[in-house]
Amino acid sequence: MANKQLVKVTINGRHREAAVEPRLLLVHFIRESLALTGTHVGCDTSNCGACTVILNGKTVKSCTMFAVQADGGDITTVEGLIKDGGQLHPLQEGFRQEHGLQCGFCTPGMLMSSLVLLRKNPNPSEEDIRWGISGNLCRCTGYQNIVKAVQYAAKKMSEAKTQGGSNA
Amino acid sequence: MIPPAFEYLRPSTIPEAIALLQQHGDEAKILSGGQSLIPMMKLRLARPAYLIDINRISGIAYIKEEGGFLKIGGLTREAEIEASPIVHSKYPLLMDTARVIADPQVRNMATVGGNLAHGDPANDHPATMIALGAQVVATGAKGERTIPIEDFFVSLFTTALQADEILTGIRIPIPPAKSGGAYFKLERKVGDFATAAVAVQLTLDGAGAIQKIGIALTNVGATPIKARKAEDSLRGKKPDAAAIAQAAQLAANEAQPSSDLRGPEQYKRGLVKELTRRAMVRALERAAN
Amino acid sequence: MGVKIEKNFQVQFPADVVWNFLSDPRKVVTCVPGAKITEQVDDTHYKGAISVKVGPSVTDFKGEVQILKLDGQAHVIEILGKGQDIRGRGSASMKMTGSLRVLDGGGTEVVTVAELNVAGILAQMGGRVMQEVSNIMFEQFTKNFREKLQNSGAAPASGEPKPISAVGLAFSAIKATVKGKSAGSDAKPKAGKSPKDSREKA
Amino acid sequence: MHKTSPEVGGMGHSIKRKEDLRFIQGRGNYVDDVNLPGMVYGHLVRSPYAHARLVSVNTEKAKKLPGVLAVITGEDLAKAGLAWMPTLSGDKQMVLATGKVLFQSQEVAFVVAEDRYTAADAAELVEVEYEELPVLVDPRKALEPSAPVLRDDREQKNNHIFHWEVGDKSGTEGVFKSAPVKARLDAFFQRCHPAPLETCGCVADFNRATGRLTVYMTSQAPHVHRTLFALVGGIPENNIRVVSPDIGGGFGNKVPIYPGYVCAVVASLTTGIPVKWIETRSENLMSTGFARDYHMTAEIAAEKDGTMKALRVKTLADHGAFNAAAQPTKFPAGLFSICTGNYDFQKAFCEVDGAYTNKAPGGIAYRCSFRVTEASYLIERVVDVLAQELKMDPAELRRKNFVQPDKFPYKSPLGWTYDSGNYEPNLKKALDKIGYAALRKEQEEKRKKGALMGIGISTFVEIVGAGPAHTFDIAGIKMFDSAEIRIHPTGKAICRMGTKSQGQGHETTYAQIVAQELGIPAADVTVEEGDTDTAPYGLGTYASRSTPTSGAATAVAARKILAKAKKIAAFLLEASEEDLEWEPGKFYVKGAPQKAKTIQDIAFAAYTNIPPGLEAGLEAVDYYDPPNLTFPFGAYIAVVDIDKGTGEVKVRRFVAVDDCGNIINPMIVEGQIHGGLTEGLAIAFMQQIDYDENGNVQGGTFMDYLLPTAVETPNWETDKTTTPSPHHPFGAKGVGESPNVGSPAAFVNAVVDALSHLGVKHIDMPITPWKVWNILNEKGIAG
Repeated sequence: MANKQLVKVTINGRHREAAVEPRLLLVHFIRESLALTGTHVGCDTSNCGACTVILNGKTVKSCTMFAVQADGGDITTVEGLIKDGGQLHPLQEGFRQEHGLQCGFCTPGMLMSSLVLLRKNPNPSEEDIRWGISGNLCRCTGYQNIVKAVQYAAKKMSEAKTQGGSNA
Repeated sequence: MIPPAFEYLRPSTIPEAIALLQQHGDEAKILSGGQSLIPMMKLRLARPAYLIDINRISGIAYIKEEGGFLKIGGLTREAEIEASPIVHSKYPLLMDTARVIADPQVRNMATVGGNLAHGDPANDHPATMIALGAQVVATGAKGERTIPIEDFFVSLFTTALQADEILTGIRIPIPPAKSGGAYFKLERKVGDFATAAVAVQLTLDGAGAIQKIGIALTNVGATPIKARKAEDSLRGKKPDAAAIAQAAQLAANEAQPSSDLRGPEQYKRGLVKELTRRAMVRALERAAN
Repeated sequence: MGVKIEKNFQVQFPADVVWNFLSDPRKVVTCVPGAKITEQVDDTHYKGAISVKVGPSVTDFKGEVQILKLDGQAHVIEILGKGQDIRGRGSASMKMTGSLRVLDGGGTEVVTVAELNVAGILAQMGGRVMQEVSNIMFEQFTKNFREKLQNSGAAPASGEPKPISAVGLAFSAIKATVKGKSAGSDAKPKAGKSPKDSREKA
Repeated sequence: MHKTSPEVGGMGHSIKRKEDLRFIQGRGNYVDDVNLPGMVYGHLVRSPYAHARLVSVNTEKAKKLPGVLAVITGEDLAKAGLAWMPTLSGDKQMVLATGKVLFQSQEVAFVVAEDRYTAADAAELVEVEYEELPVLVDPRKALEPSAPVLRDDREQKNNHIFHWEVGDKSGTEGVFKSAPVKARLDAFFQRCHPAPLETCGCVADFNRATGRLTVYMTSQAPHVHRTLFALVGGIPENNIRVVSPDIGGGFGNKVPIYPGYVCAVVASLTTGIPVKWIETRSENLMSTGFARDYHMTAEIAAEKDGTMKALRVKTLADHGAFNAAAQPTKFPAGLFSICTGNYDFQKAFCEVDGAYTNKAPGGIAYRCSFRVTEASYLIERVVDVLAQELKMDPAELRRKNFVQPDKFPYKSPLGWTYDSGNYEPNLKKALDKIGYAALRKEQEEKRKKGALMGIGISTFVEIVGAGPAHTFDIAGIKMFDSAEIRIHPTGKAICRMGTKSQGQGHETTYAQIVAQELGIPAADVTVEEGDTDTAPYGLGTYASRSTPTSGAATAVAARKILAKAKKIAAFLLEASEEDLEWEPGKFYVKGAPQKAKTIQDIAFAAYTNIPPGLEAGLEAVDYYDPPNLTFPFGAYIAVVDIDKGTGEVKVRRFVAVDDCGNIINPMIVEGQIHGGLTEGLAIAFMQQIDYDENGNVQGGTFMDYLLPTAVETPNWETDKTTTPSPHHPFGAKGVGESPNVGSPAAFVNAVVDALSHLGVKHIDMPITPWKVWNILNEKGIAG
């Protein structure tokens, strides 16, 4: 068996580390070593995107990456979306207001993809949104309300910006 | 699904990586973006004893024009190509291609070098690079060598890279004025391999005839296919509808598809014909602008 | 997942010499990339192993080779090879019929028909590449066959055999011969169709 | 019905979902999130072969791997009498194989190890010797007399499972003999898989000290599963607790008991340690309950004017290696006899035969009441075939044959009594919304120019909400369902149900029913499901039965509470009960509205100021046995454009006008329709679990079993008509499955319509680009 290696990450602003086998998938590191179970596993073949997290500012499928590869990295998961004061992120609000989720299993990954999409493109068209979440499968909603949820958040965030606040 | 155990090696320079390749030979695999390799490991179809992670090696992720070439580092992510202003303004074929590879998350990890070095005829860059007349830069113990892309894809999953070489860069000749390109891919859904795809890159002369032409096909054979007869038929010709139709037919003839879940052989040929036609039309529009 | 491949090739050796080679499974198996005979059980049964490499994927099979038919008069041999993946994830079997046809001018045409069946993980996951893998492996087989025949010390009938192509050498990374074509999928392709390049002249 | 204020949030309000808050913060609790101290992991060894004799299973090497606790084989289970388990269709199924394996991916051994990674490694070390046997993947071949017998454990030595027929055979024949027009359709509804985004799994936790077994599992029917564990495993039912935590989608996939659950339970019972088992996606697609796989023939006998007289249906059902269809005991083909649809046939006859093959077992109700999608697809397709035959507009033909509103309750020739329906206005609304006449004109113009567009209509009727208990049972347990409401002293409430949400939003909708009935704001009502220790017994959620059964039970329980509340109010107001009036939230004295007691006042009094002669407390439980099923319906219209060069079909528009009776939460209903339509789209154009001739699964991962992304999915246009169910306490019918039931036919009808002028009469699903292109190519118009 391969030797364990120490993996250190900053996750949702908090420094965490664990010694792991090199083959440990990042998603298992997050879910099991770090006990953050908001990130899910829905397939084995990098298709569903339920395991999407943000690593160093980019969305990645944490089931298609080894934890050792993320060593030293900065990770955001769904648990990191909410503000310290307990205020929902506009995307979280949007998903609730526009009924952008049903069973909730794809939602964490969807939120991560949407977050990066809005950072890159604060005013996306419907088509931009559809392509932006095309690496995330949802089995319940038919995506229509997810698109609306992202639009809701985009509007909220741009309003907040013009009012001098910042949400992202 | 759980990958089998391996030793993880993380060199910080190319020579270190090459030394590790030489040391571990067949038992080692290069870990670049990992978006093809890791799923295979999870399915336990691949079980390398050593993974040599080249992601921390600096200097092999770049996109720049230099010395008559667009130079792309082997470790450049697909997403970086998609976001590159140079690519956006001057390399529409490359832009088309980068946008339809897998999905956004996969493109954040997947590298151009990996896409080529995997030698999978279903990958999208191989055909694109053939159409662009690119060169592959392979770095080995004795230094760098360049391999013309036409000689690079030897067979299914087999490239001209030696066992101890790493694909460190791609060089694409900067297209002259009046050039255009396009990539047309039919996939069953976003994220799928192409049922078939066609890459076209062309340059028009002053009289509007085709001066340079590259046509290559994705996932219709054991390797990406350079449609030489289709290219020959167009070179020096005015690309009117008849010439395009003829070239499209020739490209279809040059395809060597097999039947699978994506469709029967005949369909894939038909698709190559249609997509060649569409890619030609789009490339010509772009060349004209 | 079943595939049938028909492939004919010509060699510049008299039929008797070719038959001498073809009728010996121990020799024939050496032409199959990645394959070896590990034990002869009796006159018609052998134990063997084959390692099939496709890109980063390697599958090791262990099994048996059986001679179903050996007709020295008509120069026809039928061999059945069956193997199970050593990790229990599936099996592959190939029934190969080889026969010889004497050519004008002293050469011999080897006529081969191979029917390949794969079950398990390779059949589930490999549909996309089965056909290509098979073509490559069979190609490699014929190349090896010619090469080994030439190196066996037998006298060629006439002329020089053509050199093995550079492409063929590069194929050496691929270590075995499976021939596949997906059938029964929703694509409903016709199994058993010979590939375009199935006729090759040396 | 009173309309409550938005603050109360009763029926008809699109209040935001209560469950969302935890999901959007990553605080859901799905089964793989359950981590117990000392928990270990199970991993199944599965057969690579579709049919093989099991020669030997050697576990020695696996057991020697450090970290491995146990390896369980079929022989081990056989010693405990657990090698086989009953299915929900009266058949039995191997838990772990003994003797032979009958489908690829069948369960052969169960490895238990300290962690997932070791368990996966050890599974590879289990050495299994197989001897391959001839494989049957085609049910027609399986029924040939010469076919090898797959199930040699049965007394009956062939592969025939059942023959089932309903209707008037000779009467139907008679009509056919004299009918001037006949239409016939042979259609195959391909094998599909519900593929919820969360796979199946469980954590089994047997506590040796207390003798209690707790199983956290992905169960759409936790109580039934508890009872089955008790009956099969011999564990006293009071010592079993099944907890169904948050479920990441079910769609019927999580109704049956799978071998993995049983193995995890056995492993925990034998080790005394909690054992987690979570399926991989491939295991989910390749071994758990598939749906459909129906080879169907339908014929309609009609008059020249389009009056449809009789329907004849013959179907061959492929159930795989074990008949593990999850359906009511008396209905081997489920409710397939709804196949007369919403048309007023005089005569009908329907027969179904079931066959065993070397494929994964099942036949579950994937997002539909048992086999209703198959039936709906068949009738809605064959009606189009008849329209084509008659050169009649398909909308017109449907309209002509609808059961008329004055005929309800309508008794169908195959024996169902439709509760209510009003089909014509429903269709009209859809036609108007999509602009049908203009589209037909456009199609005509387009055809002249060689372009291909098609319009497909499906006017389906569903049959949902099983019970009634006199007819329906699952494994002998009658199909009632339950609700228990407790009002706390401060006027807040908790409501527990026998059903189990998998994303349907029960925590919100049941609270709205309580809000509607009692005037307690939905925000003050907590809804709990899925824990068999606390919830009243119920049959679970599938077949769109939650609203028709538990929803009804909630209303009835609330009304029981209201009856007691009235007594308390009378006491508090010093009035007689007859003098009290109710409006949601309070009782007041007739003619003196200022003399009122709110439900909160009453609740407080129920614990603090109890009227003499009354019991303390304010709670009720109801086990609701519906008097009939409900029959939601709808009209769906798809508009498609076909790319002649590639064979791609683009859905340009899709209008869905549903009628599910009275609606609890319009937002949730609309969301369900979006989702169901998207699954219908996938079935029509992308999905199939196919097998090659050796029984190898083609489509065992999401690489080949295709789930549409946001890019392939169109925008759905929804609307409604409202025809309440006359027998349901608040007139609701259930809706979650309608879009999946009704839409496949609309898509296929649209594609066939686009090609009908070329003589195309039918294309089997999934309608892939290559199938369309092949047709165009044959007709010489591809490209």
